[in-house]
Amino acid sequence: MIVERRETRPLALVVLSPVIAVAVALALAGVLIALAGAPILDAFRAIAVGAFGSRLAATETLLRACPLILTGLAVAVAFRARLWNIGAEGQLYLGALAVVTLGFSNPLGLPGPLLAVLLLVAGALAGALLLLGPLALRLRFGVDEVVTTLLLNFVVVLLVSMMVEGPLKDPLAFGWPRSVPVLADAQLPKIVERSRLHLGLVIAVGAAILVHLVQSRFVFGLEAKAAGLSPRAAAFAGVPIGRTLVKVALLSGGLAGLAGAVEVMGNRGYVSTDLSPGFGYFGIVVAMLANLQPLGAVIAALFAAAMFVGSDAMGRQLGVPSFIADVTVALCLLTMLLALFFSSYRLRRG
Amino acid sequence: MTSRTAPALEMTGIAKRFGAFTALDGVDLVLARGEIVALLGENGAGKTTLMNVLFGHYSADEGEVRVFGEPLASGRPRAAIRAGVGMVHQHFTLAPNLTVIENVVAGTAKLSGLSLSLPAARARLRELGTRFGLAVDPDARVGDLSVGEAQRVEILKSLFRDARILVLDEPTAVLTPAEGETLFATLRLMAKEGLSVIFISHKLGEVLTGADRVVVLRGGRMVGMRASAETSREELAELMVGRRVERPERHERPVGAPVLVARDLTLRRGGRTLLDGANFTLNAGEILGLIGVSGNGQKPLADILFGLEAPSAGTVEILGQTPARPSPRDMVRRGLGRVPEDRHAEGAIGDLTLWENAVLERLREPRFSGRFLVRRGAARAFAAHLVQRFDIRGAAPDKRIRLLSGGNMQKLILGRNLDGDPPVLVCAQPTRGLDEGAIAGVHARLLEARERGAGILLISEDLDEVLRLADRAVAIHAGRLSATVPTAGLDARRLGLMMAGEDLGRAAA
Amino acid sequence: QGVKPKVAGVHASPVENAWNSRLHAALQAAAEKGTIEYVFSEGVSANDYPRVMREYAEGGAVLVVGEAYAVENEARQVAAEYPDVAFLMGSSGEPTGDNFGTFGTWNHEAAYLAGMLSGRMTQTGTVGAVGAIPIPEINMLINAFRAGVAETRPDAKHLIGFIGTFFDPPKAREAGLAQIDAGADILFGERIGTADAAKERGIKAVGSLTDYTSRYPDTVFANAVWNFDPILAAALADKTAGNPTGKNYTPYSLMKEGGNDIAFTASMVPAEAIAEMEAKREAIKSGAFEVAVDMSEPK
Amino acid sequence: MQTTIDILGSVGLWAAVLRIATPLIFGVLGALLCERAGVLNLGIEGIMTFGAMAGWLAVYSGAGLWTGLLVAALSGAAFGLLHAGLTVPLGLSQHVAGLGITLFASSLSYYLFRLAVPVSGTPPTVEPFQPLDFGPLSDIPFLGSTLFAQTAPTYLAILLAIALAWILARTPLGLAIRLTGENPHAAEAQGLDPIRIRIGAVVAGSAVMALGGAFLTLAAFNSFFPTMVQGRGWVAIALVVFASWRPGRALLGALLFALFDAFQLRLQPLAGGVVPYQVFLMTPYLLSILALVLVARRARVPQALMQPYHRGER
Ligand SMILES: Nc1ncnc2c1ncn2[C@@H]1O[C@H](COP(=O)(O)OP(=O)(O)OP(=O)(O)O)[C@@H](O)[C@H]1O
Ligand SMILES: Nc1ncnc2c1ncn2[C@@H]1O[C@H](COP(=O)(O)OP(=O)(O)OP(=O)(O)O)[C@@H](O)[C@H]1O
Ligand SMILES: [Mg+2]
Ligand SMILES: [Mg+2]
Repeated sequence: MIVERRETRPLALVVLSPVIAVAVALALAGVLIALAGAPILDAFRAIAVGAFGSRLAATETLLRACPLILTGLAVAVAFRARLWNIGAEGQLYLGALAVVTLGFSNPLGLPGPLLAVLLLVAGALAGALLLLGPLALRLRFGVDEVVTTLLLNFVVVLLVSMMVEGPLKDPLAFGWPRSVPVLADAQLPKIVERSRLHLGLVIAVGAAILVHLVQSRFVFGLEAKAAGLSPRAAAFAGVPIGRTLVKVALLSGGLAGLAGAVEVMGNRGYVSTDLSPGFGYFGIVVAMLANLQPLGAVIAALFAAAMFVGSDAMGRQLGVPSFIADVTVALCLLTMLLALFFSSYRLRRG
Repeated sequence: MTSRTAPALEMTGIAKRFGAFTALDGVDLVLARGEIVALLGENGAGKTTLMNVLFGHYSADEGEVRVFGEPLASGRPRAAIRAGVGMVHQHFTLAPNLTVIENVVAGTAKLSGLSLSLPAARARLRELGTRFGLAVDPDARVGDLSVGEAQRVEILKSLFRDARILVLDEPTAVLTPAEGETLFATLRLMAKEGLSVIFISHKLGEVLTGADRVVVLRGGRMVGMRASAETSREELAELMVGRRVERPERHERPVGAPVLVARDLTLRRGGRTLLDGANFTLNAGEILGLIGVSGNGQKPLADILFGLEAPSAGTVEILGQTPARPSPRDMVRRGLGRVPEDRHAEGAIGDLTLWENAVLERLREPRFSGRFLVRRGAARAFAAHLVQRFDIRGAAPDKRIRLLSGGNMQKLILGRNLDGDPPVLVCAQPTRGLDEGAIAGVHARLLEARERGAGILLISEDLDEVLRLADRAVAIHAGRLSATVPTAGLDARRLGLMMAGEDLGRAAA
Repeated sequence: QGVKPKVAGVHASPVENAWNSRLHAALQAAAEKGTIEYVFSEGVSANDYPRVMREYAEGGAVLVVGEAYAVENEARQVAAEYPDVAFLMGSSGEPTGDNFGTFGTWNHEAAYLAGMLSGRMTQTGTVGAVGAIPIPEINMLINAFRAGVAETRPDAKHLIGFIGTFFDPPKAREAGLAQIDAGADILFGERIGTADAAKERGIKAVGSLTDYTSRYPDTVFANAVWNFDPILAAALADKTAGNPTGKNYTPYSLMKEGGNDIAFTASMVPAEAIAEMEAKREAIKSGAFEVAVDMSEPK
Repeated sequence: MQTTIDILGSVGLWAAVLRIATPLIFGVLGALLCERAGVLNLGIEGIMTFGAMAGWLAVYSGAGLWTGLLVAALSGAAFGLLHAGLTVPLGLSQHVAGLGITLFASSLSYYLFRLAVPVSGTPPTVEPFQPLDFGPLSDIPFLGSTLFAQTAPTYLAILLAIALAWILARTPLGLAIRLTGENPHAAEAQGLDPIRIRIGAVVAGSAVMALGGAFLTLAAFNSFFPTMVQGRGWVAIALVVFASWRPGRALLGALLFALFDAFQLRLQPLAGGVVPYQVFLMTPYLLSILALVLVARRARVPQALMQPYHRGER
């Protein structure tokens, strides 16, 4: 059996394959739901309603999509330049930590919105700097970044744990390990009344559009792609590899750090070790579902968020164990990986 | 039924299709015992594919393979190995982190076995080594071997498994002329012992001297078969390409002012001196041939000239100016055209489109970008123009360049450099791995540029090429340059001596 | 008889977790008695917690029971937006508004009593305690246990270990083993897993929150059991009567309300220790003795 | 200082080291086997979780402890087959597929556990592996109560490390695996089938990982609960690097990590957090990164790690 790249990708295939993937994932999830003794069709309806069927559902889906868009972008940007950043989770946490460290007080007396902007920048910067370490190791020593970025995730979460049990611990949190909150007037405003949905969504979508432009139109976008595909040939062509990858890392880590900043400033208000239910890792899911396309990341993030929020609500409603939500999302990822594969490759007997 | 008289190998009616493309179309090939056959053909003619079918990397869509009279199961390298077929691949299939002996014995024992029995294997490897003149240290790490030694390991791998048919895909492409000669001596020895050999080559010279018989493929069909004693270069070239190929001739023309001057260029890395005080002057309207066996410092020299590497000492002067810290783009902007040694690794990025590859070197020039944005329209137009002007086949601006054959990829690389009529060109091995037709094309382009007044540094391992194209020649050996001599009246023997560093003393005068 | 009030349980951990299991047991008992309809979600992460609260609030629950520790602000925000729903949350904080009631897990009285027994039983004079993280309610529990030990064995040496997480039994077990290695012969297992260490080394252990006796019959001789039922009953009563539920229900955790009590195996304990302890138990119930509430981190 | 010496001299510490190391040894050996063939298996965390669940559930439903281990291994193998199926013949991105499998296997194990075991107050238990009694050996001072006081799976883990070291270094199969991890094209040219070798290594490696999970529910503890594996899979991935892809060093690395953990658990009740415990927990990760820097120079990394292999591609 030989894997062969399709030179043309039939439009029908491109459009249909994700649909088939989701259908297969839902069918498999359906089997599991049936195991729990719940009616499958009702379950699917409940997923849809749970994801979009009410104001609460829709805002919650969008809320969950918000950090996913940003981490998805972070991963997509890096992967496109063949910088295997598995560390979005750590970058997110470090971004969050930076925001809290700088934003729990306002010694300079800055106006709220200005402080908010500075905090967003600081969060992005923290995430960006975190990715520079693994990149430097790769450029300097040829250390593969998959493992280093993965490991740094755990280091950073432990650092957060240390900080929230130590210097940043909220004295008003009754000993609970979480940080002091970001000043109220530096937090992001809600954009829908009586919901958790906040301005971060606008920031995330804006970032996606910006990244799209950078990748498709900017000199830097082309150089990054070239550097990723073949560092040697790119260097021969005069692309400054190190500098380009540094920029990619700054952008990627920055987006992940921004995700953390936005999550703290828009949603939670403080940092703790349970800030992220794996947003960084799901960012990889999102980026892959989006085929590394920035605008696709928005849709993929919405999809992943909807699947999660919808299945979670379904589980609650039909008495199916709530873990079904994660199972469904994971199934979607796996089937979507296959679908993407078969839309650009075919199998042939050798 | 193994017949005592059956030929070593019979391939009949082999057809192989890749998607809609037919790579092999009813090829017949017979190999007698103890015979050496050369397989010749243009790039993409299907030589490697035919051999991959034989070795079981591919299974043929049609046709039959018989080895010593026995039909061979298709698509299974294991079956081929068992039947006595050994293959030395164009790109070595070795694991650099393992030792020689490990590379050799892997796959020879049953996977359920409990022991590797290395001592016995070592002894056998030594014995084979002395018998065929292929000595290597069994316990050396393969990554530490030279290219020639690595190739010996490749051949030993086959011999170790009692190969009776040995296939070598472009075995001399990576060897020095001397190593090449040793290899052919070994092949002769093996043929005497009853082994049958097929080798693929683009070098007509070694085909004529090294093989008993030559088989020519074109477009997936066999178009000719000659005893090498009864044919000529010209005939073979014509068979390959399907028409007469004339390599273009150089005509005398006056020489202009210096365009590229190297002064005492030295490069040291990790305590080793790769390039040792190289001096040369390249004038407008001439081709200076830099001849040398690969690994003697031409790559570092080219990298310095390309702006990829900063010399440890010395300067490069281009068109009268001496850039302080040259970079690739700076050198290109100053009027340097560059053809890298390895077109796949350096010259082009397979998964980028033609237009992206066409402009990447000049991406920061105002013609192709603004402050931030790429001028995509202009870039596509440029690529389309190159495709047209340089007759790049099977190309379109938005097509990934991976899909071009080596020759056409080379045309794009040359084209993007030649289009702006640069006054200086540095070309490293511009025809390596190309077939006769493609070589003639590249040579014609270079001579045109010279006619126009460009100065060209031609870095090559091919004596013929240098003698034909270059006005003057300089040899590089162990990082040192000889003096420059005119090619008029120079013969291959003298050049060979220069390459071997024999002639350096006299040249320094 | 009208429709049964719908009560939702929102559990941050799986309901096997000792603390959640107490809520879950009380709610299920109520549902079995037919007083309420009980629905629940478990393993709800802090990020999802407010959404799940809202979903239940919009889904017709009249009372949402859960834990606000990790989401104090967010939970109160939700309550403010759903004034018709009562929220009853485990919290170290204060109640808020008319509908956000809180409760503390005060089984410290029972822990004190278990400590008294332990003080009489230790041979080495060293007792250990394994807790999750030093939050006030865990601190006060361990402090009360120590005070109990101190009453019957003033010279006892105390070892403290926090495992840094709420649910990692193998880790709690390792922490317990570490204390045994350091000389402890009685372990107070604030966290599940501790008793496994005791069982392995053949020493005795005290359970907390739930009754571990049947799980470790030869190891656990006493448990500081906490009962959620009185709190639930009080909150439900308030809700049905139309009273505001934004109050602190912690007092219903006290022994005199049946909110906590010691469960011990008499055969494993010296008789004189029992008598002494029972006397103290009566004193606590009658209000004659008050177990000190010390929320500082035990050192 | 004195406390440090006391702790290091205590029998309990060293007994704990072996116990804490066991799941890591299984995990690191499994990951190492996959990586030696050229496949990074980030599914490890999920596979260990599923193994913990499946093994426990089998025993809970009446099977014997060894059958439980077998069930765990088989379930691990199944997920290994999924990972291999995606990454080997199809060549899908190994880290993405791996993370997908972690996501899938862990959520599926919680889900199935909840379906199979109805909600109850305390986690239901099984009777776990007991420390073996080696008779006179167990009476040797110090050694008797550390080395010879472990449960059977711990010895299985150590034997497995020795076996894997021997297989990789000394047998044709091991050489075939190494060659595939270094250069699958070379393996094919030697008549080996790199696809099957990779699939086999990933399946076997995943089965071993799952044993690490099962140790947690069948020996270290006696119940299953979500998040049980607590990042031990990731530690194993780090340890593979730390061990330069060598089974013997992997064993050492796991023991060293366990020593850190056991030490910090014992230091804490005595010294009361002079150094935040998080620092201890960070150390293995940071050391692994350091190790990676050191080995990268010596190019000890299997050269084809994470490189998909397609037949007939150039
Ligand atoms: N894996 C493949 N997939 C699709 N097409 C292929 C593949 N391999 C070879 N081809 C096609 O088969 C043709 C013959 O290729 P082959 O490699 O046999 O040429 P060749 O004669 O060895 O050329 P060269 O002299 O450049 O090595 C190519 O032109 C190409 O179109
Ligand atoms: N995997 C592949 N899939 C499809 N087509 C391929 C593949 N590999 C090669 N080709 C086709 O093979 C043709 C020639 O490729 P090949 O690599 O043999 O070039 P080449 O002339 O041998 O170059 P060089 O000798 O410089 O390496 C091209 O036309 C290309 O389209
Ligand atoms: Mg070829
Ligand atoms: Mg070729």
